[in-house]
Amino acid sequence: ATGDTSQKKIALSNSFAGNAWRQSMLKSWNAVSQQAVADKKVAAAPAFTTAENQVTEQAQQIQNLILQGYNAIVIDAVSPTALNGTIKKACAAGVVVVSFDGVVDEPCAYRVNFDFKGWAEQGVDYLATRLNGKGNILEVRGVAGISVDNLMHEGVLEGLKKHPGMKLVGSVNGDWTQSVAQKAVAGILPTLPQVDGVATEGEMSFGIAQAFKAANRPAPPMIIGSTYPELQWWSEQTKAGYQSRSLSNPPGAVSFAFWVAQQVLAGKKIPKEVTINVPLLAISQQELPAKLAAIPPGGIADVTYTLPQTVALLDKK
Amino acid sequence: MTFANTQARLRAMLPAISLVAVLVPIAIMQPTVMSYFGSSLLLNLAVPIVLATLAQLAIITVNDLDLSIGPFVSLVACIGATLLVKQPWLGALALAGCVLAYAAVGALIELRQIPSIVVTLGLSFVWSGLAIVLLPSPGGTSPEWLGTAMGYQTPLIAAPIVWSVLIAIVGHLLLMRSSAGVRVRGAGGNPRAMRRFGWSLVRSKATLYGVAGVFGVLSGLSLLGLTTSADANLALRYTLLSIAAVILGGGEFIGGRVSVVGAVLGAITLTLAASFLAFLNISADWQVGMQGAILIVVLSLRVLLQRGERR
Amino acid sequence: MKTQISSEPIASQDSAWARLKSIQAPWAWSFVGTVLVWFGIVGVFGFGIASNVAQTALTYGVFMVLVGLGQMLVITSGVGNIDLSVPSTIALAGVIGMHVMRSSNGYIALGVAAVLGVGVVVGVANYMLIRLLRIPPIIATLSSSFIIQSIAITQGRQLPPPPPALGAFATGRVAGVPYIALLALALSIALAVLLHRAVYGRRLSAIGQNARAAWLAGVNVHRTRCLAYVLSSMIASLTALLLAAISGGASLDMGVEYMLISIAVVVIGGTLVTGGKATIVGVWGASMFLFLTNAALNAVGADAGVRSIVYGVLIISVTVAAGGKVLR
Amino acid sequence: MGATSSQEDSRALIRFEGIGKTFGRVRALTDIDFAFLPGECVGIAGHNGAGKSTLMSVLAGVYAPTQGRIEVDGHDAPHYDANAARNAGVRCVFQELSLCANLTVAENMTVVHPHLHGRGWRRKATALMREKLDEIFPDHGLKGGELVSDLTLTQQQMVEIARAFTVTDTPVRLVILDEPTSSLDAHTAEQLLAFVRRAAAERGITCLLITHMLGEIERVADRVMVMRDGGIVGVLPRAQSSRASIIQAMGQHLEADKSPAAARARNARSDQAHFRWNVGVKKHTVIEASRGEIVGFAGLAGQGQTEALLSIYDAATRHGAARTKVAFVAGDRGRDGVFPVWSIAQNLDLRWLLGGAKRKRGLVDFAAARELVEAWRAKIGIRGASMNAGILSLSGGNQQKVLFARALACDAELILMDDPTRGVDVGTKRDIYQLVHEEAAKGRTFIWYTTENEELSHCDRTYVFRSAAVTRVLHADECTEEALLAASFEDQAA
Ligand SMILES: Nc1ncnc2c1ncn2[C@@H]1O[C@H](COP(=O)(O)OP(=O)(O)OP(=O)(O)O)[C@@H](O)[C@H]1O
Ligand SMILES: Nc1ncnc2c1ncn2[C@@H]1O[C@H](COP(=O)(O)OP(=O)(O)OP(=O)(O)O)[C@@H](O)[C@H]1O
Ligand SMILES: [Mg+2]
Ligand SMILES: [Mg+2]
Repeated sequence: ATGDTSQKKIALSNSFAGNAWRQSMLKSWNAVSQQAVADKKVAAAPAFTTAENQVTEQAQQIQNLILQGYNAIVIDAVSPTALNGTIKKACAAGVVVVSFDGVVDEPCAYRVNFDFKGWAEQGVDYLATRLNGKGNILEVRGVAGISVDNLMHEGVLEGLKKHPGMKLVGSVNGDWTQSVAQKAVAGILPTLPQVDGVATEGEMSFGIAQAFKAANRPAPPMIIGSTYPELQWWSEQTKAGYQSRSLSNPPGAVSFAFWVAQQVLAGKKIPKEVTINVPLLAISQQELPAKLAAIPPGGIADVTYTLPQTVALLDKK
Repeated sequence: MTFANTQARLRAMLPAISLVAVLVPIAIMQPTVMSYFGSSLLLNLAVPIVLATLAQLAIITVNDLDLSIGPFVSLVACIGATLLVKQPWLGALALAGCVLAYAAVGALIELRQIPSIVVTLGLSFVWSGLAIVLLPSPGGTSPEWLGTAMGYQTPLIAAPIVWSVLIAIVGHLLLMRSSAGVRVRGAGGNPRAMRRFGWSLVRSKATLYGVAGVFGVLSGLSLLGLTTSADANLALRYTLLSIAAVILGGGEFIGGRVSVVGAVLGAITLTLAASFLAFLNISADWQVGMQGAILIVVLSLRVLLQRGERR
Repeated sequence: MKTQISSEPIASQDSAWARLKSIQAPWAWSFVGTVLVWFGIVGVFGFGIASNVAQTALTYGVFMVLVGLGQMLVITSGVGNIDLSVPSTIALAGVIGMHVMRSSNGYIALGVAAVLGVGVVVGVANYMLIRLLRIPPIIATLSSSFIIQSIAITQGRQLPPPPPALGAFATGRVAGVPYIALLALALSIALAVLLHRAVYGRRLSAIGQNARAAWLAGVNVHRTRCLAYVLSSMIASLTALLLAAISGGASLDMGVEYMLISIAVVVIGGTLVTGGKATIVGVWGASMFLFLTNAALNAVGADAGVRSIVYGVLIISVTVAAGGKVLR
Repeated sequence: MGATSSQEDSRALIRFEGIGKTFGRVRALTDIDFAFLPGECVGIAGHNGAGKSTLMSVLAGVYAPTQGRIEVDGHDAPHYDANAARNAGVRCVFQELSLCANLTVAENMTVVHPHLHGRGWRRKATALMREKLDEIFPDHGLKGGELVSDLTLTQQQMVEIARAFTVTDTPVRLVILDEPTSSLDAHTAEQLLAFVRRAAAERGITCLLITHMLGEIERVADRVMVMRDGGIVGVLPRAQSSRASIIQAMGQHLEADKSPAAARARNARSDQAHFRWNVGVKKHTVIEASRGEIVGFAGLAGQGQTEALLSIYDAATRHGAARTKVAFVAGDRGRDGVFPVWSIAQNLDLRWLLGGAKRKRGLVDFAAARELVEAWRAKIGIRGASMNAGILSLSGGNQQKVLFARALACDAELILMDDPTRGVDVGTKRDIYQLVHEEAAKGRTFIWYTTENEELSHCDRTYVFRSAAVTRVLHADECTEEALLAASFEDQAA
């Protein structure tokens, strides 16, 4: 749609800024929104972040954004359900709500997300092909009580159901943090038999690998995330014959959510009932050297979307 | 004596002054907040915070600190969103059980003479765990009546303000005016003397912890009514927020000095202070830091006033 | 434990009974717990893994010990004193350290100095909030932690990984004992000397019991308490460096879990929460206890909710068992 | 009234038979037999740690005795606790104040009167309290709505005493006053003593008065119970309750050498005052002292003497020209002096560690510390516990001695004393006076605030305070009781 949105204001309500992924996301948002403001696509598009990653805090923040008269709010929600009351208020006030990454249940909001369950399932499938459908699997989960963690856990279980030869021998919470994952895995490893594969929820593979190394065990196959240390480690291991692939949810996809909000404001009809899945970022063994060379140390492999790309993706569905 | 009296009055006025100091700039930046709609949007999340603050206050009264109130409120919301909807009796029973557990912990802390900080720290793990077991992933729905109650539109003045005033009055009458409340506060002021005069400290602590449990339950339910669904991490930040609110309201960690009205004002002030940010335009990097800075400014305001009064 | 006895300068005349009572110290409980859990794990999974379990506990429990030691100093400096800025200090120190060291072994010393400098600045800033603005420590350090977090965020992009030598140090061990455990032990001994043999320990204990009385007895209350906060932040910073080294890079959220844990290990370890009495050994016992409990729960496959419940019940039980350590 | 006889026993209000009490290894009371008769006033005297407070705590139901039986109105009372005591009409003013500082004066009434509740309880409590305060301390100036923490120590003491005499549902039949005058000035103490006599004579309330100021006992007591080492060593009838005979019964001999003031007439003093401070409101009041001088602070209690001491202390510890090596002896032990976690030895050597001790490579020299503690233990005669025992196991007076030793056992040139003999027995006081003179002779300067006018005879010069300012400076020879009283009540000269 090409309606005039140059007077419209879009806000990003982000629940948490304390990890690399969210940091990249904020950076992408800033880049795309500044460009959009410069191009007179929107009047303003600031990002707001809460300090403690808490429902009540974000709910309050969204209510304040409504008060301030934003036309659209892109929300990376801390909880898929607990913001519903607030989001209903926003919709009632005529605000377009696009939820992204942390999506929400509330039917009046648009949903832009990654296929977390499918991601986890693919991970198990990959392990199954590597292990010929047989072996002991350790699961490293994210933060307990978070919906993404549950989705991915379901995906893992689903995947395991398809491959009865693979056995889940342990499960720990790594909180999507390398050091936490490392500690948790190190704690459980001594009590485990041989571990043939690790089902992870992304962004923790480096910590897991460190824990295996410390326990003098070889790193088993697992899906790698997209942060620099992970890719770097993978690339080093490649020399020793280690094979893997990387699958991740690119934080830059927030630009996609931004354009969705802009398009809705511009009058485009987008279904609210279905979740729009942004593709995951996959890196194969062959692509690794090129990708690794492209990101700076400490960075993250990422993709961002332009308006035409977004529209194309939307229309394809 | 007049000096002491003005001092006491100033002490009581401080929370109100802080509130005004935060409210005025917000109202200037965003005049709509003074409307019925604006004030209810700005303040409706203050109600559960006010209730949680009173729960914390009950415990600070006996010189203890409750590090578990946030997880407890979350647990209550989870119970409310699951059991209370499907099996109301079981839900009510579970909530009553939670209050009793709180009272029992109070008695235990006094009986064994153990530090409340660690016990409530342990308790916070227990509440969180129960909440996750009950509601492994966010969801559930709020009971109908709860949503209606929290969505109730009061005439003239926005509902959250009416609620807060009511809570403040009830709390004040209970803890500050009634003779039982006075005695319970005495247990915070001079436990040794209370024991000497034959009062059971165990009973005082159990009572206050029980009261904290009741307020925690109310807080959780009102929060659930607002959010319409629950999650195990729903209100973790209430722990520190409630402590800050009690302190801002003129309470002290030791000596049983608390003020119910002050704490309610403190809770509202902190809610507003957090909103301040949304009205300022700061780069995302510094927003978290700004929240800290605002907290510092609001609290040091209290201290500057107090210091002027002391000299 | 030696440090315990030497804290009583005139122990020679102690009766047997008094000795017995001092042995019945609160920290003993956490050790009993540790041993029980360890035997539990070994009992279930066989004796073969005993040393492995002990080693991992030593490697990863050490971080709890370190943050606990810092927190212990702050808690000892008087009722209400708590440092909630530990996680963000860890984030900031890690970030700064990685930037300064630029992945090069040659810059390690500089990095360590920079990180300790971060600790000093954070500690002094925390104490300034408490002293000049008279904000209760629990709120002051929470507020400052937000600000520190913001600073860490601005610096936290594109972090170089730690220098290889540092990584090797963090993961290396001698005779099965990790280097970092030895480092923590050395730090503990240094602190034990500071607390039980040097005048500073007496000053800290005095202000912890009664700041006014300490002031009237000639103790410089502010300097003593300020140093406690500074030491706490410095230890947190050092921890950040080791955490970054062992996990191959600093991240903004690597300290988050240590906020509550640091308090838990101090108090379970038998340090008086009301201030005035520190127990270094207890911090070790409590850290090992909590780490092993968590590992055991993971190992038996308890899910997160159950794990959390058991964890909480254990903390309460240990406290209740050790209870009654008030003075009257 | 004479000594206990069997005929009087039959009308005893409360009777103790073979009461004993032990704390761990400490025997605080042994085999106490005593009958408290209605309407008499019993003075109780004894050295520090004699067991007076413990005995009274047993009477108030705070401690259950480890041996013996208690009879109330002739009936055996096997479960005698605080509530039973209250029902028997026993009230107690404890040595350490028992008011809740966070409550108002009136609110504190609910603590002793469980029946104050329901509508209008607050008004009732205020009226009761006001009435009693008016009766005992006519010019108290309290309204009832003040927070206790805003009151001075003297006012708190007054409130606590008045509270003990108020009546609601149970009659007041016996009131224990454990060192009630320790923080009252001469004027209010006089009011209290007069009231105690009236209460005993006119209303038949049994009053038990514990005090180290034997003159007070002399004035009001019908009988004097003299305690020593946990036992009663004598019960003196009124006719024999002179100061001298009480002291004799206590087993302490007080030589009548009342000539310290003469000894103070030292000649080799420079005219130049060595120290000079501005204290009080707007820093208008000037306090001066020279080396080796003992300067007294006097006046009614709570007229700003303690504040003046604190501001001198503050000035002396700050960096700057006025910095001096200073030590402080606190009067309010619990608040200002004692470190409850520590042993007696640790409490004693703290100030020495901070100034005066030689350090071995920055570390504490434990051997030297032990020597120091032993030396002071011998010097001031701390009774009742090993030096490694917790400080709280000492009686109040003995704790005070430890604080005294703490201040003297260091390099301080200036010693500030905030009513340091509060709750200290006669014998110990004499030791302390001697110590002060010795140390002053060595060149240490003392500033000594005291509520006991007799002690001012040890001072070279005395500043009399009124409303936080000095109204008069009295030299040793002019420092008579009359002059002090006159100056204390004098309005501030502009
Ligand atoms: N003038 C005083 N009167 C009573 N207590 C004091 C006084 N000064 C200090 N204290 C006690 O000793 C502690 C530290 O003393 P210090 O004088 O250094 O602090 P302070 O009073 O906060 O200083 P400042 O007023 O300069 O900020 C205080 O926490 C207080 O308990
Ligand atoms: N709670 C306690 N625990 C241990 N010992 C105690 C306790 N209370 C008192 N004592 C001991 O009992 C003895 C009597 O103490 P008590 O306080 O009755 O003395 P007192 O006669 O009141 O002395 P003072 O005149 O100094 O107040 C002392 O030796 C004291 O150390
Ligand atoms: Mg006594
Ligand atoms: Mg006196």
